[in-house]
Order: sequence, then structure tokens, then C-alpha cells
Amino acid sequence: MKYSLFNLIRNTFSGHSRWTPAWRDATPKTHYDVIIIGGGGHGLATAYYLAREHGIHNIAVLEKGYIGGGNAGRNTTIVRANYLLEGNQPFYEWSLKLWESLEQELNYNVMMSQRGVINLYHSDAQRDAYVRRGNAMLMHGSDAVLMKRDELRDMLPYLDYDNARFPILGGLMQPRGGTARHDAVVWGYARGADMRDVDIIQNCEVTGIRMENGAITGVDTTRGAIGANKIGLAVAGNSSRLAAMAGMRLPIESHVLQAFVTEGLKPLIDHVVTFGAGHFYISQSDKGGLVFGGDLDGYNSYAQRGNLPMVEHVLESGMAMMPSLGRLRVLRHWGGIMDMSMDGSPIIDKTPIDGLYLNTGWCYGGFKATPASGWCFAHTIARDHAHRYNAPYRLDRFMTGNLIDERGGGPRPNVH
Amino acid sequence: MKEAAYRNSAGGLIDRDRPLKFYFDNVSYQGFAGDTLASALIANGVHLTGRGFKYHRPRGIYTSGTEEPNALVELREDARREPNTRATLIELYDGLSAMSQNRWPSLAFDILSVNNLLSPFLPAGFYYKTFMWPKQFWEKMYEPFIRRAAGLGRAANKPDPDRYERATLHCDVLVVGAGPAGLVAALAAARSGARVVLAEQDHRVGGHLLSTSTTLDSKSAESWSDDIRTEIEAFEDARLLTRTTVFGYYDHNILAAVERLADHLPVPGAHGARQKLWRIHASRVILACGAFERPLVFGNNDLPGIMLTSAARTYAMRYAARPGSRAVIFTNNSSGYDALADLAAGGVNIVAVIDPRSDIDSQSIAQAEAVGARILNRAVILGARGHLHVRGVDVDAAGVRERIDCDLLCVSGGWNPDVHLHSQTGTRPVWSPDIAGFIPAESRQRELSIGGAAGQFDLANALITARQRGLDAARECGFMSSAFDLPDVAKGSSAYSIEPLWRVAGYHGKALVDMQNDVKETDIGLSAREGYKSVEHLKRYTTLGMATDQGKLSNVNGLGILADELGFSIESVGTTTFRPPVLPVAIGVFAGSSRGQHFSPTRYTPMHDWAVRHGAKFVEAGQWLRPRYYPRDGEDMLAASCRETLATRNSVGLCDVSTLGKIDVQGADAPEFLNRLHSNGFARLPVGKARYGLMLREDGLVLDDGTTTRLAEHHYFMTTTTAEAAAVMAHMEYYHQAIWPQLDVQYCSVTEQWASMAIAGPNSRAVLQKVLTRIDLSNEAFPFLAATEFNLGNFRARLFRISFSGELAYELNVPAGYGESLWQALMNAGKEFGITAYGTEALGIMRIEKGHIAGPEVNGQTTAGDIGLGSMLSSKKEFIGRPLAAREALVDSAREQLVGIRCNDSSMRLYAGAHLVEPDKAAVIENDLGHVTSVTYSPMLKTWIALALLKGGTTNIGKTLKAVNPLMKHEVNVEVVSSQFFDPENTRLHV
Amino acid sequence: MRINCPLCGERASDEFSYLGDATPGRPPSGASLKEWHDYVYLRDNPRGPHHEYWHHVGGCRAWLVIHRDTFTHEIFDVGLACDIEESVG
Amino acid sequence: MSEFTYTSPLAGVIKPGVYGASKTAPGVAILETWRSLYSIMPRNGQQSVVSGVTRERYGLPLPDIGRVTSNAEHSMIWSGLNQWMLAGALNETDINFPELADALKDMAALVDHSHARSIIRLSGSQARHTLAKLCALDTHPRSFSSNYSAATRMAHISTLIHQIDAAPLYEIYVPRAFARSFFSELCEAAAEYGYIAEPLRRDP
Ligand SMILES: Cc1cc2nc3c(=O)[nH]c(=O)nc-3n(C[C@H](O)[C@H](O)[C@H](O)COP(=O)(O)OP(=O)(O)OC[C@H]3O[C@@H](n4cnc5c(N)ncnc54)[C@H](O)[C@@H]3O)c2cc1C
Ligand SMILES: NC(=O)c1ccc[n+]([C@@H]2O[C@H](COP(=O)([O-])OP(=O)(O)OC[C@H]3O[C@@H](n4cnc5c(N)ncnc54)[C@H](O)[C@@H]3O)[C@@H](O)[C@H]2O)c1
Ligand SMILES: Cc1cc2nc3c(=O)[nH]c(=O)nc-3n(C[C@H](O)[C@H](O)[C@H](O)COP(=O)(O)O)c2cc1C
Ligand SMILES: [Zn+2]
Repeated sequence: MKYSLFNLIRNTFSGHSRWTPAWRDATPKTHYDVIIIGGGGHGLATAYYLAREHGIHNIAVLEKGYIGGGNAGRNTTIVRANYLLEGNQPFYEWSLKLWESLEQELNYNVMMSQRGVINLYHSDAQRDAYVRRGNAMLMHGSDAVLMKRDELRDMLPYLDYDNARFPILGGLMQPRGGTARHDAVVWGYARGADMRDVDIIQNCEVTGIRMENGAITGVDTTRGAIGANKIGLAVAGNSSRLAAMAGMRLPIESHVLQAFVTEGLKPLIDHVVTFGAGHFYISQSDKGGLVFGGDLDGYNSYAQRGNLPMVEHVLESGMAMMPSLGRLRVLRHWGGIMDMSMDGSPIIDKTPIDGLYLNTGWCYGGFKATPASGWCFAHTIARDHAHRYNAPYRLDRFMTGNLIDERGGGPRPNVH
Repeated sequence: MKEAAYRNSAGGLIDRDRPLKFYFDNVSYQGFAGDTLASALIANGVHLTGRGFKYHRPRGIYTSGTEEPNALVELREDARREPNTRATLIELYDGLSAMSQNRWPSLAFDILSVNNLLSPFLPAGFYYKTFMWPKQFWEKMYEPFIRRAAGLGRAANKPDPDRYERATLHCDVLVVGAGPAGLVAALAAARSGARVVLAEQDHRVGGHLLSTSTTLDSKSAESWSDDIRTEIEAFEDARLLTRTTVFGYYDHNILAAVERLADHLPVPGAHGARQKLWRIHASRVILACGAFERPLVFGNNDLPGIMLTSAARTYAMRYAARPGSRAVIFTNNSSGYDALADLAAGGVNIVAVIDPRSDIDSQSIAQAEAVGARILNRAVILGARGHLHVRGVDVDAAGVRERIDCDLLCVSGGWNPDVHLHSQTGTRPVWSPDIAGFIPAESRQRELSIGGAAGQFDLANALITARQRGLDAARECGFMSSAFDLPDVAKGSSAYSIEPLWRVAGYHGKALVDMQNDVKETDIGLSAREGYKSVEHLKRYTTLGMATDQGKLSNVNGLGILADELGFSIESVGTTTFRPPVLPVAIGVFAGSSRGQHFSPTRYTPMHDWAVRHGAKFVEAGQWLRPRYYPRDGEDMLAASCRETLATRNSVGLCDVSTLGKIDVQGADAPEFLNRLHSNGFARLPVGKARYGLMLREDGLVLDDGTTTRLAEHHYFMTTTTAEAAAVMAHMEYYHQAIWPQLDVQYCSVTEQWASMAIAGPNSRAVLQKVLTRIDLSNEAFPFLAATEFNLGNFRARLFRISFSGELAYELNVPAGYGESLWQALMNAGKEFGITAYGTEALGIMRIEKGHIAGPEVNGQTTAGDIGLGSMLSSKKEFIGRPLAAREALVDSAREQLVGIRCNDSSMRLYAGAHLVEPDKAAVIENDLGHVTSVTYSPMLKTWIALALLKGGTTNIGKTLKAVNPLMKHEVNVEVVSSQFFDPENTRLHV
Repeated sequence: MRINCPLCGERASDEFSYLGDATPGRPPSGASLKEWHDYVYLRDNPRGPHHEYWHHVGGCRAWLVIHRDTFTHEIFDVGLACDIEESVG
Repeated sequence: MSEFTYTSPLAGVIKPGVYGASKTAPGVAILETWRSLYSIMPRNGQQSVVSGVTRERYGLPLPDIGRVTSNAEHSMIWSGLNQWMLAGALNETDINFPELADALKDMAALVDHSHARSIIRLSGSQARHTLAKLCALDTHPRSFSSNYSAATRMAHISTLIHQIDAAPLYEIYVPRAFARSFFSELCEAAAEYGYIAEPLRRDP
């Protein structure tokens, strides 16, 4: 059923009893042209674009739990395209463009809100690095604004300008950056895919990958074996486990990243603000909670649960950046399992196994990538070669040295 | 000030000798010490305390504890304003002021309550279906409106003026909750001699017993509890923390608790913190957190004047405050009857008990008869009546409808054991049909629940288990003791019995499941119909359980209704995930004292005070503070640093370089170790010589650079950059310990031991010679890269002839405590040459003039070749990073490589971060050739110069390019030159 | 988490820094580029027991090899990296 | 006598007096001290030989991990993996470095750290509670007592702590550059109990 004000009103008069499911609860068929493993944003978007752009409809998305229960459902919802390197910026700019018309495209309000993303800088070296990056963004056709301390003070009066250990000197802002309602993105893509006949199968964990003569034939799942010509992995933090089922080792480690939300408040923070002297970033959700996060806990984990030292560390940064936060209360904090890659950039590529495609390495930046990731992955699966936007995201780039290392952290996933 | 009309004249745990004045919405009232804000409001007959989140329906005090969804207020004012504070948890203090929130213009008349009328159009998730057209309207109109309407209280807009602290506690046994179960368990463990911590969020011990007239060994609950408290506190190794909520359960039995040291005071005392964060490391944990009473879901169940039965009992007994005069009880379980006598004793006239069950045990019936209340069985309340307060209820008793007037409606839907902390350990609670609630599952950590938290609602039995668990926990930690006698519990109640009722069929009005987030019973059905069937989807689609109470009241009812809708059992529906904190916790306390200047420690060099006295401006270099420049009257940074540069290049300058990392390396295999660490060779470095070294990471990119000096056959002294000092040390430790432990090498950081100063410039030798009178500093005796160690005064010092500035220069290291004195001596000695202290800016100018790389060039993305050091990769030996440095893309000659650039027009300036394009090309990425890394004005060349990373590197020398900086709306033509701008032959070094 | 450092005893995990998988052995001299690539870049990354390097930076500065479950975070064993490497040879 | 003067890292920062909540009965005493300090790192397989040398010279064998051997003047403090700190007498420079270096030649690396650490003596009835705010070490007498040492982080700073007696009296070794930050955190932690502060009694 189309979502519109008209239909909302019409349904009101029938006591909202006629709304149809946003997506069917499909039962697995015996065979699909394409199986996407992972019902997160990326997996569902991939299925959506496969159906919409490439006319493939015999598709299943297999999700071990409930759709959106992975990182798609636990991220801090920041959408931006403020990358430095040539390998990254065109992809993320394309993603941002897709975001800008996503609600109309999906007929689902994902509450994309271009509130502006501001990265603070605290030293001349940091400023220079931001100038380099801002210029790269502009040269790629994105938007970027360098803000001086006084301009920031007017715009973000609540920051600590006067007693900070690392004084705020300015910031790099991307006005088109912002936030989106994470769950709605998942549900919107699920609904869109479902309308194009994609089977969304929840509570269906893939436990094995079937191959014959080096080519994919299907998967084993907790709901039985399912045949497939092609399989796309979009399982974020679980990528290594799935790849292992196909006998592959990946340049990926799984790490826990925590996020936090406060009690609901009247409007306080209008932008997304990122602290440059520690790991901290914050925005306010439409519901009023301040949503924030920081750095990885630092060790490999599949627990979706972090530990106290990082909680303290994140909030130290929060207080250092914005000392009026002191009396607001943390309502809840949780963790998600990040697919941290060896250079901090993603991989969207074919694998050496015929019919097996890989989408991983999103680190803590994959939410904003959702539309373009699905779009490029669908292209790669359908056409068997990369689109120009994901061409740099090759699996063999560590072998050739074509690294895409924005932070220069080297092969230590926990520092990216 | 109004009289407290609903205060009973006797009873209660309040101090009637200490009356307190307080304000709610600017009206003043009176309460007593011992009151909470909620109890004091009730004593004053104030029930309307807030408005619902979405429909702005009037709301009153619903509970007496942490689960309160409605009575949320803005407490205190100005910088101390605390939004969303639960009235039920605030201890009254004199002058307390609280405001209601989320209403306009007033609590009783709230404009947005039209939402209540519009509510049919605003079911769960309506916003996903609309507000999409026209596209621009979302950000300009809809969203700002939604945001203003959403949220509850207003945050303070000034820095929090209070202090916070953090501390760590270690114990054998942590007991959470000092209700009867926790008290007994803690006592048992403490008597065994174990180190015990007992944490209780209330300011008194006794738990729910304080709300009852229960007697133990014929003592009142409070005196029995206080006796145990006294005994526990007498143990040297036991510690009772009151006003302390344990809110987080982390791995390996680390728990987090917040102690509210001053929230019951107008302001914290001098030197006192507002709150303290405890990190508790416990060998064993006993959870005795009790249970929460469950609401019932029927029409208008959110009207003020409706509250949990246990809350009404608490107000009546503990606070001597009458929550109403004429009460109806709606209960599906025996505990509702247990409260009757206490309510009646508290002056509440109970007219009827509405019970949906057909069989009611005789004990319960007797309890009702004792207070003269009618029992209506097989009965439910269809709806409550009233506008701003409940005035009556519509009852359906086995098909017979009846209206009963009342001003208090007490509900009890059964009890939910508080499994929150238990569930945080990564396990999920399990359904117990016996109590119709979730109880703890098997433990993942060394943790057990007792009492109400374990679903044990029989006090006498709970105490027996509590004692046993306390003894067991202590024994497991190696402490033995025997059981002790437990009190006789006056037995007035029946065994707990319940028949779950998730919702009343055929109710009228709205039936709220989550009162704070305004989730209605119908929303759950809608969610299920629309495919949001998983509990997690239900939660996210409807926001059930996402409010500040995190579903403490609403979740289980919601699950029950969902299970009904889907035709599943409640256990197969399961719970959502429990997350810390158990109760919302102030951000300030997590940060403790680490805020403002205390956010991160500051490192000071030995010469810091001298620099302060001489007017230096400082710059942060990691945690260090370094003198940046030493302005003289009115100079700005550029003028000062140019003067410092010229003084150095023309005569002599002195620079504090103590922040460089310094590592002492010794041992038989020291030469071999250094050889493996560096891309160039160190094994054959002569004793008494320094050499510039380069280190790669294992992936072949540059890690760091620095000089290393051989002090003796098996003794080297290494320096690193300031930024990478810690990383290099850890890198060495890793390779030595984890990869090559056979190497006989010993090393440690000596960064802190040495004050280091660079003395540079043509007159540096002359100045130095005046101080180091006994060393021959002539070029022959002490040439470039020479190093020596010697006695100076009563200490050892080291001298190196190395140069970052490109001048004749030395680095002198003396023990840190003598740094300032030596510095002063050099300044004195240099007076005749006009010696000038220079800071990091001048240092930067000189290094760029010389084309020396630093942080912007060694940024983790560059290879040795990129930064012009390709020749430092030895082909004769193995070293870390060598194999992977050879990857095709890393040796591609088209990579961006180090060059110098300068402005053709000396009046034009350059900016770091600009990109390079051909002069006639546009600033678009297709034309991008590289970027500018480090920029300075060169006082020697009298123009702006820069280092850059440029595709093709030095093959471009002589070309004209354009440095484009669209971000700063700037561009300028530049010439590509060698990165060695000044004295490329290094003649000045060797004089 | 609490880590039982063989030298310092039990300490909170924030005194330690983490490096990663301790299973792969550093390739011998003369190893191929592929071997180096696999060593530096590829990981098993299991959900479950995992041998990993931690550094007691805030304490004794020993590098440790910790056998830890990446799902439950349970620690089975902690050893000094130098002892383990020495015994491997 | 040297023509050069020593400056303590806390010079001008630590001022004698009584501070914080309780001026009459302060619970904590903070005293700046000085000792010469040498770190001793035995060569591979030389630990017992080195221990023999230090026993012979000072009566101080290398202690076990986490322990300290001491006599009236000196202490030998375990300070980390394969590392011990020889601490000289209070406020004296009494260890002959070249001589000791010679005695340990080819047996151990000896590194002068005398200026690398700021040393704070901490005592008083509330010393343990104060430490609980600075570090996560369990200072209960059952876990940590006289002649124990630990390398641990306090207020984000890597430190070495040595418990001297059961009073308790502690010595905390703080990297020199961090001394001021450490001192200010220490004062912040002790303020609740009140504290006496005393600067270095005499220069080395
Ligand atoms: C705390 C946190 C904050 C973040 N903040 C941001 C941010 O602000 N901006 C941003 O851009 N990104 C952010 N991210 C990153 C972003 O959330 C992820 O990169 C992105 O969501 C990953 O893609 P996904 O949505 O497809 O992954 P997921 O949602 O994790 O999808 C993977 C799915 O695969 C399923 N699965 C796994 N194994 C199997 C199996 N064997 N069989 C079947 N199904 C399986 C999982 O259950 C899961 O649902 C953050 C992440 C976290 C955890
Ligand atoms: N339905 C009922 O009749 C019912 C309900 C609850 C308790 N009880 C009776 O009480 C007996 C035992 O009571 P109990 O001691 O288990 O519960 P209790 O409710 O008396 O005590 C729990 C205590 O824990 C404290 N607490 C809860 N969470 C905390 C936290 N995170 N941090 C610090 N303190 C926390 C509470 O403030 C309270 O004082 C039961 O066996 C039963 O007889 C009966
Ligand atoms: C952007 C965002 C906002 C959130 N806001 C709330 C909130 O207001 N209340 C709440 O209880 N949880 C909120 N959550 C957290 C979720 O309840 C949940 O913890 C998170 O999605 C992870 O799932 P899990 O805890 O079920 O594992 C929010 C999560 C996100 C990502
Ligand atoms: Zn250790």
C-alpha cells in the first residue's frame, strides 16, 4: 500500500486495520538466482537495486535474526561524504546523492536530515589536514566549508572554547551531511525490495556455503539448504565467519564499537559535531535523545557489548567538548560489531570463487554508505564487474599496495 | 505555603521535626526530611505532575521508585538544571524547586493536548508514511516541528558547575540491594570475614519492607534493618554504600555504580563531589534488587490518581502521605490484597477489589474483608473516568457493568523480578509460568540473584536462600562461617498466586502500555499487522520500552500483548535486550575529574618555567606543551618566528627539544636489533657517532625517523619524533618480546631523564665552548655527527653534533633537573652573540627551508621513496617492512613524491592543504596532481615556500603549477623546486 | 574486562593495549610477497577462542599472549609473549 | 659543588600547607622527595648473577616480581618486565653510578633515571581512599602491603608505586614531565579528606 497522507487519513477511519505488512514474511524457496546473506541496510539495498536496476527478481535476503538487527540498527546514523582519498570520495558522494532522494525513491520517510556535519580541529596540523580534505571534497564536487573559531562560537555556543585542554580552533563542515533514521532505512529498503518480489527471510542463519568445482551452488541454513547461482555476502561484522565457510580468510577483524543515547530533551544540538581532540561525536535524534559515540573498544569482539573503560573515555571526551552535558543522563549504551578492514576502507568485489561476491570492511562508516553500497554491489553481482565507484574497493589491493588508508593507520584495524 | 492536607498525623519514616519548604511550578509547599518530592507532592494533594510525550495527556505519580514513567520534572535551575528527573527519587531538601515539563502554557492547560484528539491519525510509526512531500518541507517544517514537540525537559546551557569523582573498589562479594534479602546475604558474607560491599540506592536500608508494617522478630522492619546495617558497618572489611545505584554489569565481574553524594543537598559541600562513579571489581556478585510491580492495561489507565498498589502502600506507610481517600484496587494476584491493611491503616478507605480471577484464595478474601472492601471477582476495569484526576471506574464483573467512584485506583498486574543487571551479563532471562514473569537464567558470570530479583516472593524463604547464598559466596572466596538464626517473619500473607492479564478486552478510551512514550495497546496490534513482529521490531516501530524507564513497567505487558496478537507463547516472543545503565546516569560522573584542563595530563619540559617567564606562547604537541615562539613587544607569530630564525641563522639560537622521544638501547645484540628495526644500517656505526635512521612499519610504509648514536660497543642512544615516541617504544618491545626474544637487548625510555636543547647557528660553537670549557669543539675534534658523553658539574651530560636547522648545531642533553640551569647558562654565555630562544615555529621554518620531513609528510600514507628517502632502504640486509615496501603500487614512479614549491610572486602566500593542478586547469579532481603538506614564509628566501607531495615528484622541477584552495577561495601559481631550499650543499653544517 | 598479567596480577583492561591475532608466525627470510601479505593482512577472526597480543603499557610493559573468547570475552590463559616465542624457538 | 642548580619538577607548584576539607585533621600527607634512581635490566640469563652483585654491594638482591628488597637507605624495586629500580637514600645522591656500571658490565644494562621521575610520598589515614580515586590497584593489606611494588596507571599516567610500611606509607614514582598533572590530580582526590603538602626538603 502506498504511503501518503491520503492513505493515512483513509486508514484512520478504518481504525488502521487495513495496513498491509511492510514486507512479507517469506518462506525459503529451493533455489534463487541470487541470495544475499545479511538483512542489514546493505543486504536489503543490494536486493532492492538488483531488482530495480538489473531486473533480477528471484532473490532472497537471508537474515539470521530480525532485519536491521545488526549494525544497521545500532549505529549513530551519521551520513556524510567528507573523505580525502580518491578511492573513497566519489563513492560516498554518490551515496549522499542517493540519500538525498531516498524517501521519494522508497516511498518511506527515512528522515534524512541534512543538518551539517562539523569536524572540530584543535591544532594547525589538524587544520592543514582538513584543508587538504575540504579541497579534495570540493574538487570532487561535494560541499565543504572551513569554519573559524568565532563562526563556530556563534553556531555552536555550547562547546568549551575557554577552558579546553585542547582549544577549539575551528572546524570543517559539510552542510549536506547529517543524519537519517536508521531503522527506517532498513524497513524502507525491505519494503521496496519486497514490492519487487524479493523474499526476505528472517530467522534464517546461514551455516554453510555450498560449492561445486570452485563455483557456488547454494547455502545451508537453519531453515534448510537453499540453492543459488550467486551469493552476495553483506554480513558486516560476521564477514570473516561467512568467508571461512567458503574457505577464505579476509583482511578483516571484527571489533566492538559502542554507542549511547541520553534521555529525551528539547532541541539542544542542531548539527552533527565531531570532537577533534578525542574520540567523540554527537547529534540529537528527532525523538530528542542525544546520540553519541567514540572509539572502538579496541579488541576483537563479537559480543555487541562493550566495556566500562571505553564508556568512561567517550564521556570524558564529551565533557571536554561540551561541559554542559554533565547533568544530562545516559539512558542506554550498546555495541555493534564492526567489520574493520586493514586500511579502514571497504571491499566490494568478486571473490576468487565463482558466484561468490563480497561486501565488507565498512568499519564505523557503513551506514552512510548504505545506498551506494547496495547500488554498487548489485551492479557487481549482476554484471560481474565493478562499477567505477567501487572499482578501488578491490579485495586484492593489499597484495598490490593500492591501499585506501584515510588515517594512515596501517594494517591495524583497531586504529582506523 | 499550603498545608499538607493529605499527610497523616502520625507514622512514616519522615522527620516531622525538620519541615522543609519546596516549590513545584513556582508554588510553594511543605514537606519533611525523609520525603521524596513525590511523597511530598502527594501529601499536598498534588497528583498532576506531567504530560505524555506524544498526546500530552495529563499524567500523575504512578510509582514510588526508579521505574517512574510520568512524574519527571526539571529539577534545580540555571547551570544546575536537571531535566527528566524522577520525582520519586528526589530526596526533599530545603528550598527545592522543580518545574513540570513538556507542556505549554501550563500543566493543567496544555495546548498540545489537541494531539490527544488527533491521535487516531498518529498511530505508531505514522511519520514513516508521511511528511515526504514536498521534499524540502521535511527539513524546513516538519522536522523542526517534530523536534520541538518531542523531547521532554530542557538541558542546562552552561557548563555543569559541580565536581564528580571516580574510584575503584575491590571486594570478594558485592551485594546489590539492601532489602531484606540483600541485608541477610551481605551479613552472612561479612560474618565469614569476606570483603563485602553492599550497595543500596536508597538512603535507608530495608527495601520494600520499609513500605510495610511487616515485623521481624517482632521488630519493625526499619529497626530490624537498621540493626543489620549497624552490624555490617562494624566489620572492618565490609562497606555499605547508600544512595548508590549499581547500574552496569561489565565483563569479568566489573560493575559500575553511581553514588549520589550531594543530590539530596541544595549544592555539594566545599571539596565535595556531586556524585561518584564506583568501578567495583567483585569476585562474586549477589543481586538482590527486588521486583517491580506491573501495571494493568485498560481504558484511560494513565489518569492521575491511578498508581501501582505498592506505590500507594509506600506513600501511605513510609511517608504517611495519603494518595487518596477512596480507593479501588485492581489486581490479578495475591500481592494486591497484601497491601490492603497497610493502605487502610494509612487512612485510605478501600471500597472494592476488582480481580479478574475466578478463584481467590481464602487468605486474600480475609484480607479484603478485614478492611471492609468488596471483592468483585471475574471482574475487570474497562475504563477509568475523570479529566485531570481519576473520579471513578467502569467495572465489568462477569458481564455485569458497574461504575464505582473513587479518587485513587491502585493496580497490580503481578511482579517482574528486576533481572536487569543479571541480563546485562549477556544472558537472557527465562519465563517462569509460576510467577508469570521473567526470572534470571543460568549465570554467565560469578553472579546469583536472590529474593524478589529471583522471583522469590515469600519473605521467610527468601531470607533462607539469601543467607545461604551469602555464605556460599564467601566460602567460594575462601571464607568460612556457619549459618545464623533468621528472624521470625510475621506471616500475614498468602503464597503468591497470579493469573496473568495482559490487557482488558473491550476497554474504552485509550489503553496505554508504555505511558512515557505513549504507546497504546492498539499500536502493538498495528505493529504486528504491518510485519514488525519481532519484539525488537515492535520496540523500534512503536518505541515501546525506549523511554527513560526503559520499559521497566511496560515491557512485559507489551510482550504479552504481542504474543496474544501473534498467537505465540510469551517465552517464544522473548524479551528485548537489557542494556546499561539500569537507571539513567549523569554524563558528568562518567567523566569524573577528567574535564576541562584535566581532560588529559599535560607534560611540561624541564625548561617550561623559563619559557613562561620569557613570555613564550605555547603549542600542544600531543600531551606536551612546547614553546611556540617568544614574542617581543607587539610581535605576532610570524614576526617573532622570523626574527628567531634569522637570529639563529645569522648568529645563534637555542631551542627546547626535550620532547623528542629518547631510548637507551644496550646489550650484546643491540647492533643487530637496531639493524632490524631500521631500514638503514646501524651495526657498523662507529662508537661516538650519530646517524639519521628511518624505520618502516611491517607494511612497508614509514613509521618514524630520528637519530641514533652509538655511545659504546653495546650501547646506543636513539631519538624519535615527539609524536611517535610512545609508538616506537611499543614497536620495539613488540618485536623484541614477541618476535625475537632470543636477542640479548635491553632498552628503556629515557625521554624524561634528559633535558635536551638544540643550540644552532654559526656562533653556536663559540657559545657552547664557553660553557663546556673542557671539551674540544673544533670541527676537527668534534665533526658533524660526532657525539660524546662527559661530566659537567656533578652530573653526566651528552653532546651530539646534529642539526635539524641546517646550521652548525649541537644537541646538549643534561639531567632534567639541571635543564633550566643549563639553559640559563647558555643564554648567559650567548648574550654577546645575541643568542635567541626559538620555538617550534622557527624550528618549522628552518626545517622546511632545509626540506626536512615531519608529521605532515610522514602521515602513515607515505613510503620512504615518497618523501625522498628511498636511498635509505638498505639492499644488503633484512629489516622490518622491506618485503611489503616492494609492492607494485608502492614503488610506482607516478606516486606523489616530495618536492619543494615556491611562489613566483613573493607577495602571495601559500596554504598547507592546497592541491596542485596545471596552471590552466580547473580545480577538479581529474586534474589533481598532489597537495601541499607544509608551508612557511621563509625569511631567508623572502617568499612563501612549501613542501608538497606531487605526482612524479622531482621530475617536475622547474614546472609552474597552480596551488588551488577552493575551500579558502584561494589560488596561486607556484614553481616546483628542490625541497632543499636553503643551502642545498649543506655547507653550513660542516663548518 | 580484567586481565591477569603474569607479572602484575589482575588489572583492568584499560591498562593494556591490543594488537591482534597472535597465531600467524612471522615469515622466514626469503618468504614470498604472498606469504608476507597473508601474514600482515589476513586473519582468521574467529567468533570464539582466539590467541591475541596485548601489551601491558600501563604496567610492566610486557607483551602478552592471551587466549580469550571473542564472543563471551572469557579469558582462558595469559602468557608472556617472550616465554611463548622462546619455547616455540 | 656544581655551578648548576637543580630544579624540581614541582618547584613552585607544591607549596607547603594544609589544604582541602579538613584543615584540623587532614587525612592525607603529600611529600615531595628525591632519590637517585637507576634502572637495572639484566642481560639474557644474567638475572641471578646480577642479583648476586647487588646483594653484595647493597645487601639488596633483586626481589621477586611485584616486590621490593630494602634496607635502611636503599630499595631495590621490581619495576617491570626484566627491570628493577635501585633507589638511593632519601634526598641524597649516594650511589656511585660509574662504579656500579662497572660492576654490572656485561651483566646488565644500567640506566640513570634519577631525573626521570618525580617521587611523591603519600601517607595518612585516607591514603588508600585517595589512591582508589587515582588507580585501580587493590591496596587492601591482603593484596598489597609493605615491600610490594606495582607498575600501574594513575590518573592516565604510568607510575610505579612502592609501599614502604603498613601505616601505610607509599612512594609513587611519576614520569617527571607529568609531575604537575599528577600532583594536581592527587590534590583533587585528597581534597575531600584534607591534606598536608610539603615540597622537597632539600635539593640533591
Ligand atoms: C555503534 C555504531 C555506530 C556507527 N555509526 C555510524 C555512523 O554514524 N555513520 C555511518 O555511516 N556508519 C556508522 N556505523 C557503521 C554502520 O552501522 C555499518 O557499517 C553498516 O550498518 C554495515 O552494513 P549493514 O547495515 O549491512 O550491516 P548489518 O546491519 O550488520 O547487517 C549484517 C546482517 O547480517 C546478518 N548476518 C550475519 N551473519 C549471518 C548469517 N550467518 N546468516 C544470515 N545472516 C547473517 C546480521 O544479523 C545482520 O543483520 C556505526 C556502527 C556502529 C556499531
Ligand atoms: N510480590 C511481592 O509480594 C513482593 C515483591 C517484592 C519483594 N517481596 C518480598 O521481599 C522479599 C525480599 O525482598 P528483596 O530484598 O528481594 O527486595 P526489596 O525490594 O526489598 O529490596 C531491593 C532493594 O534493592 C535496591 N536496589 C534495586 N536495584 C538496585 C541497584 N541497581 N543498585 C542498588 N540498589 C538497588 C532497592 O532500592 C531495594 O532497597 C521477597 O522475597 C518477598 O518476600 C515481595
Ligand atoms: C540512533 C539511535 C537512537 C536510539 N534511541 C534510543 C532511545 O531513545 N531509547 C532507547 O531505549 N534506545 C534507543 N536506541 C538504542 C536501541 O534501544 C538499541 O539499544 C540499539 O538499537 C541496539 O540494539 P540492542 O540494544 O537491542 O542490542 C537508539 C539507537 C540508535 C541507533
Ligand atoms: Zn603487567
